[in-house]
Amino acid sequence: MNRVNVSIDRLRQLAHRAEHRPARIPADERSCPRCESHYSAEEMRRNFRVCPACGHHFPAGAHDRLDQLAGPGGWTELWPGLRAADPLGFYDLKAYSDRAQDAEAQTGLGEAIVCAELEVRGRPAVAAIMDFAFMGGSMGAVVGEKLARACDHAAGRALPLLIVTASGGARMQEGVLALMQMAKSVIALDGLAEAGQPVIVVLAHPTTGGVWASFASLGDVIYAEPGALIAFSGPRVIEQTTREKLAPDFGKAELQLHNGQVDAVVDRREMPERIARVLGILHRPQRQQPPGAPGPVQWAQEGAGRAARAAQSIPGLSRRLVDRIRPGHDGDGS
Amino acid sequence: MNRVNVSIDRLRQLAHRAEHRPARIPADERSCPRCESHYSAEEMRRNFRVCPACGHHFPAGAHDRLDQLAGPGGWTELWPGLRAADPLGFYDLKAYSDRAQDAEAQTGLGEAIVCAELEVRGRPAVAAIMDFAFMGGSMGAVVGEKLARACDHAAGRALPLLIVTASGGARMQEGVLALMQMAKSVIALDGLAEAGQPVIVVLAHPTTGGVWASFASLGDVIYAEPGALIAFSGPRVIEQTTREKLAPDFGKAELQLHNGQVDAVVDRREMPERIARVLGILHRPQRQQPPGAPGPVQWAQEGAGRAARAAQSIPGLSRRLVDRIRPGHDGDGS
Amino acid sequence: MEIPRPQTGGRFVRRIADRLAGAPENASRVWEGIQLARHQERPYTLDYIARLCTDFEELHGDRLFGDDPALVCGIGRYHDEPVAIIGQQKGRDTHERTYRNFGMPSPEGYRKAMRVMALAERLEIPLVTLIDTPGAFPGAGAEQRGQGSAISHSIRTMSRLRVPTVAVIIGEGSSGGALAIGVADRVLMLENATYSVISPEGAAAILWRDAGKARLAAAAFRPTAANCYRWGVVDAVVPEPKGGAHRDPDEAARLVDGYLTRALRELRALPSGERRRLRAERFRRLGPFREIPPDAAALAAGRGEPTSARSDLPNA
Amino acid sequence: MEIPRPQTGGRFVRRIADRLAGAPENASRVWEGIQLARHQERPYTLDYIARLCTDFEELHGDRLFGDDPALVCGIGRYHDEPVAIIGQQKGRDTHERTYRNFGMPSPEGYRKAMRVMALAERLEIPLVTLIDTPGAFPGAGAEQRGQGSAISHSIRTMSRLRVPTVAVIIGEGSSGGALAIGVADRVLMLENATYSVISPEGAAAILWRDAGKARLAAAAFRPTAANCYRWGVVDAVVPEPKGGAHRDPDEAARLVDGYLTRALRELRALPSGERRRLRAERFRRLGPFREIPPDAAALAAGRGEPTSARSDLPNA
Ligand SMILES: [Zn+2]
Ligand SMILES: [Zn+2]
Repeated sequence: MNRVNVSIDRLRQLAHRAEHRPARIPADERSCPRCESHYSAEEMRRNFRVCPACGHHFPAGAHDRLDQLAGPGGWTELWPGLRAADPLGFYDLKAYSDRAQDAEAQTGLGEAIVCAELEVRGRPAVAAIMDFAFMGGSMGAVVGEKLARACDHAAGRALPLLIVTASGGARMQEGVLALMQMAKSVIALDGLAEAGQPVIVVLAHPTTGGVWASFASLGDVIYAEPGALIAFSGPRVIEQTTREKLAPDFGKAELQLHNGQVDAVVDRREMPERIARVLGILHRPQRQQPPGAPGPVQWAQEGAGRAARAAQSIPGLSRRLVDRIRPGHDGDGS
Repeated sequence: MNRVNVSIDRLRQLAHRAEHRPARIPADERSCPRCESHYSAEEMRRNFRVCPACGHHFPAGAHDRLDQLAGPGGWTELWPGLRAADPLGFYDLKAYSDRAQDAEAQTGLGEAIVCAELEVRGRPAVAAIMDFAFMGGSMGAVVGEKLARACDHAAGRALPLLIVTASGGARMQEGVLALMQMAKSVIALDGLAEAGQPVIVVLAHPTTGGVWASFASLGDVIYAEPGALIAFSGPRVIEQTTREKLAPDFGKAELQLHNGQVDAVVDRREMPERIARVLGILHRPQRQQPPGAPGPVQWAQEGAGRAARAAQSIPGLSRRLVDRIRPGHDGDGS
Repeated sequence: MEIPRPQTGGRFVRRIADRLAGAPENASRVWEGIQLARHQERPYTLDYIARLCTDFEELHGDRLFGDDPALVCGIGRYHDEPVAIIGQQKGRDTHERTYRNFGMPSPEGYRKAMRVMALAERLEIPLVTLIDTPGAFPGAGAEQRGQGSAISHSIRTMSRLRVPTVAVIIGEGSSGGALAIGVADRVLMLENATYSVISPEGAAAILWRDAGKARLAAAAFRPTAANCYRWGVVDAVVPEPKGGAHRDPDEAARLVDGYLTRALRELRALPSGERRRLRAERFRRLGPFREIPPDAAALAAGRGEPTSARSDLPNA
Repeated sequence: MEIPRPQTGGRFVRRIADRLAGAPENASRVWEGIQLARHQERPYTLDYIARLCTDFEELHGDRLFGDDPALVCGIGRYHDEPVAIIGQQKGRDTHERTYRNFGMPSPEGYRKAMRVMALAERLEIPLVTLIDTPGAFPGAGAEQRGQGSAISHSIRTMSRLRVPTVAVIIGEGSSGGALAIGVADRVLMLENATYSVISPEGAAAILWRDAGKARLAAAAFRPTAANCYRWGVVDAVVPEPKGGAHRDPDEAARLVDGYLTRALRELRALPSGERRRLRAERFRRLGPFREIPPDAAALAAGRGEPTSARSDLPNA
């Protein structure tokens, strides 16, 4: 394994942090901002990170959500090895590569989305869960690729797809390539659509920008968590651009239900039940794909093959970019 | 020709009236209701029945409109022999059969729609033109059938379809069977859509009810004449039901343009030019249909066949109903 | 070519229909039927859904402008298979009536319906519509947001579907607001339901210039199940419990269930492209007309003048 | 499997792109480019349409709610063939800028665009989009009427088309408001145009917490044609007249014409199903990422705890 020894210390460090993180609840979040009740981290976790007194929905991480949805059956992460490249060599107040590494260290996540296979109360599904804690849940190439693979995986196995969004939008640090992930995710979802599998989207606070304006608004069924902000442009941008004074409930889930943009506002504690119900209604004996039919499955295989080749060409965990843009340039070898 | 001798006098009478009608302009319409200018019937006709002083659009008959669109090339009427049946034996203040006969006598039209083949400034097309003077331009089974045949005819000959609407909606005297014409016309239009031919709709005053809520709102390009009322529910119905006080421009073409319901408000005098322009833009060398392809053409042939058989079973011009509802009942013979 | 009448409903229904058709229709009989169709204890869309489906998830919103409670849309579990359901919903008390806008959908309702039709198509699940409306909502806002185009697009979307579709007229089926969700492979109609181009009151106001003449209008329209069956507008008449569906909603739902199951079974047996084609044929057949001989027609059309005489027109 | 790069643009373009790519990129160079992309004399969508089409008919309205002058849609005659055109339209003077909402489309604009995309599909005519927008309009009403879903549906509709589609970034291409009409078979970009996830000002406000740092943001994003070409985001860079397109709009249109014609010719040669498939592949390829070995990844993902330990959760 000498390919990874360069940064094994770094990995140990990450693993250590991940083990010792306090169930990922910052201390200040244990006191409810709405009703000022206090709870232990464990109470919070058991109540799906919803204030038992007033129903305020605290932020929830991707792993928390997977635990909530899967229950005791557990879940198996898919493609945990995908990591952001830095095609622009982007630097704002900090280098993008450092930002991404720090986010990984802080959250214990490889990216802003976690894909997994699970069963929701006995209903098998593929899940793609975003985590706002990882760089504001922003969508870069890894989020796009994981979503695309999740769609292919679901299509190939005739499974429904569950998506939970929590995102500020496209990841600016990947520039116009992040913008392209809007198209990539929509097209991938369409492949699943052709396979006849349903897509359930849960919009958590906040779901804005390029995520709301791509796959998040294309679920067959769209639920929103109470109080979640759902908008293409955030309130600050709107107020600055138009000098409109926005109502306090601007873009909130409850208003978006009124606006016809979501199917229901659902309490997080009822979400597994609700999702299982929809999956139960739509359940059918698994359909056979005609053999050799050109379908999204090929995408998945192709994608996996590409990824495997790409991975081989990367020495260890170096952040060298797999520049798939310039044909013929396939890493430095080793 | 002893099949028609029963009512040949009636036909002569109709023909006489048609020849001597004063270009179908009632005397009181020669004075503009908006600017009170006065014009001779001939002046009106030459100006497309638009007030030269203020641009007010007077009602125009189907034949007038065909003349306007076709110009000197003329037009050939299609299926002039279709006449309303009276499936309900309907009677309000007057029997439906009498109403229809009177409408024919007054307008010289067989029904509220006239279909024709023509060229608009050198661009060949099939036209289906409604006439409000015939029972308020209401849509019964004949309007539905003529529209369906027009679609098939256009599809079979790879010609675009022009529709001009002027209608109060479904023909109440044909009851729920009139309602069904909304479905029939929409489905027929869809057949033409599959043949890849464009449909241009011109909305004249008024286009309301079931006509607006079916084929009239499905044109690829929708023009409206200035001041035309375009609505599903008329102002009176709305005011009575909701006790809303409507703005004076309610449902007017200009407002419907603002509402995104029409592509442009076009002066009748510019309509031939405008339509020819669109047909010119969309023009392509005629496409061949693959031989034997099951297409809308078969519809046309079938329909014509059915109609021919139906016509044979009708003795003369008697108003005996071709009851195509009860199979096996094929008229009295003779 | 004579296209055979669909056999949904079987002998029993035709017997019912014939029995009803045989009965003399007078104004007061038809009027009584209309009162039953509008009875405020009559089961509504949600009452049927609750009885037909073991599970139902209502979907909301057109993704464009709003959500319309007058048109209920959702997915349900029906005989252990998924089904999409769309139906107008009236209200029983004043509050619910206002909330449901008396079962008169706005454009948002039809656009939500189209969304759910697309969902059904994509997931290949059958669509059932339940029709019960005095008509689409006549309001300035509804007009502004394209009530006409919402209805026409709904008709078109439904007519294009490849999945099995069944419409059931459960109460009042009036105007384009009803037809917008009625372009189905099989159209069933409850014994006391009505299906008409316009409400009797509306017709009376226009034709008799007196809304009070609704009874007269009803008698002229004869919008009964028996007539709709005879005219080919509906494919089967679903019998109601004695005295009307409101006397025994459970039994009414059971009866609907039987006919619906049978219709869906028949339709599932067809190839999907075939359903769309047959549906188009079904609706194209509706509406009788006459065709007079061409020479007589030419005379009657009054077209004597050669069109070239009109060369003085400005577009010449 | 290596999918070959589309050859649109040919050797000449690649030469241009390489020349540009070779040039050192510093903040002020990039900033100058952005000023050119936004130059108020730069030809806009309607300027190109007027020069490219011998005839053009603008279409209006989304058939749902309204008409949006910020997004021009229509059908035109281009090299004696029909074509559908969609493009954002900025305004030159204050009045027109207000009328066109500075080229920032509302949901109605994207919904009108989808209508015209469907028209193009049905009539089998190619679609050309011209991208020039600071972004979709950020307004409370636009949000209320589903700006997000309008954009996502526009992306989906465009990605599904079977007709040939070409997008040309003629000025400023910012955010999802640009991409909504940019999911084409071939994406061309003018030499001085920009294509970016957000405007430099927007990025500066968020990333540097100071809108004044727009130059810095521009340098970080490097939203130039050369870079977009290198990243595979655009397929060809269309050269501009010396000094920029505003110096000679006729010549700029002539250059666009050449590339557009070539792209359409290439695309017409493909079978229609193939276009959709290749387009999907094209966009799925975009965006580099790394993949680390599974065991290292498992460590990094920090999933040690057996999930069965969580059986105390309420949904157990
Ligand atoms: Zn609280
Ligand atoms: Zn006048």
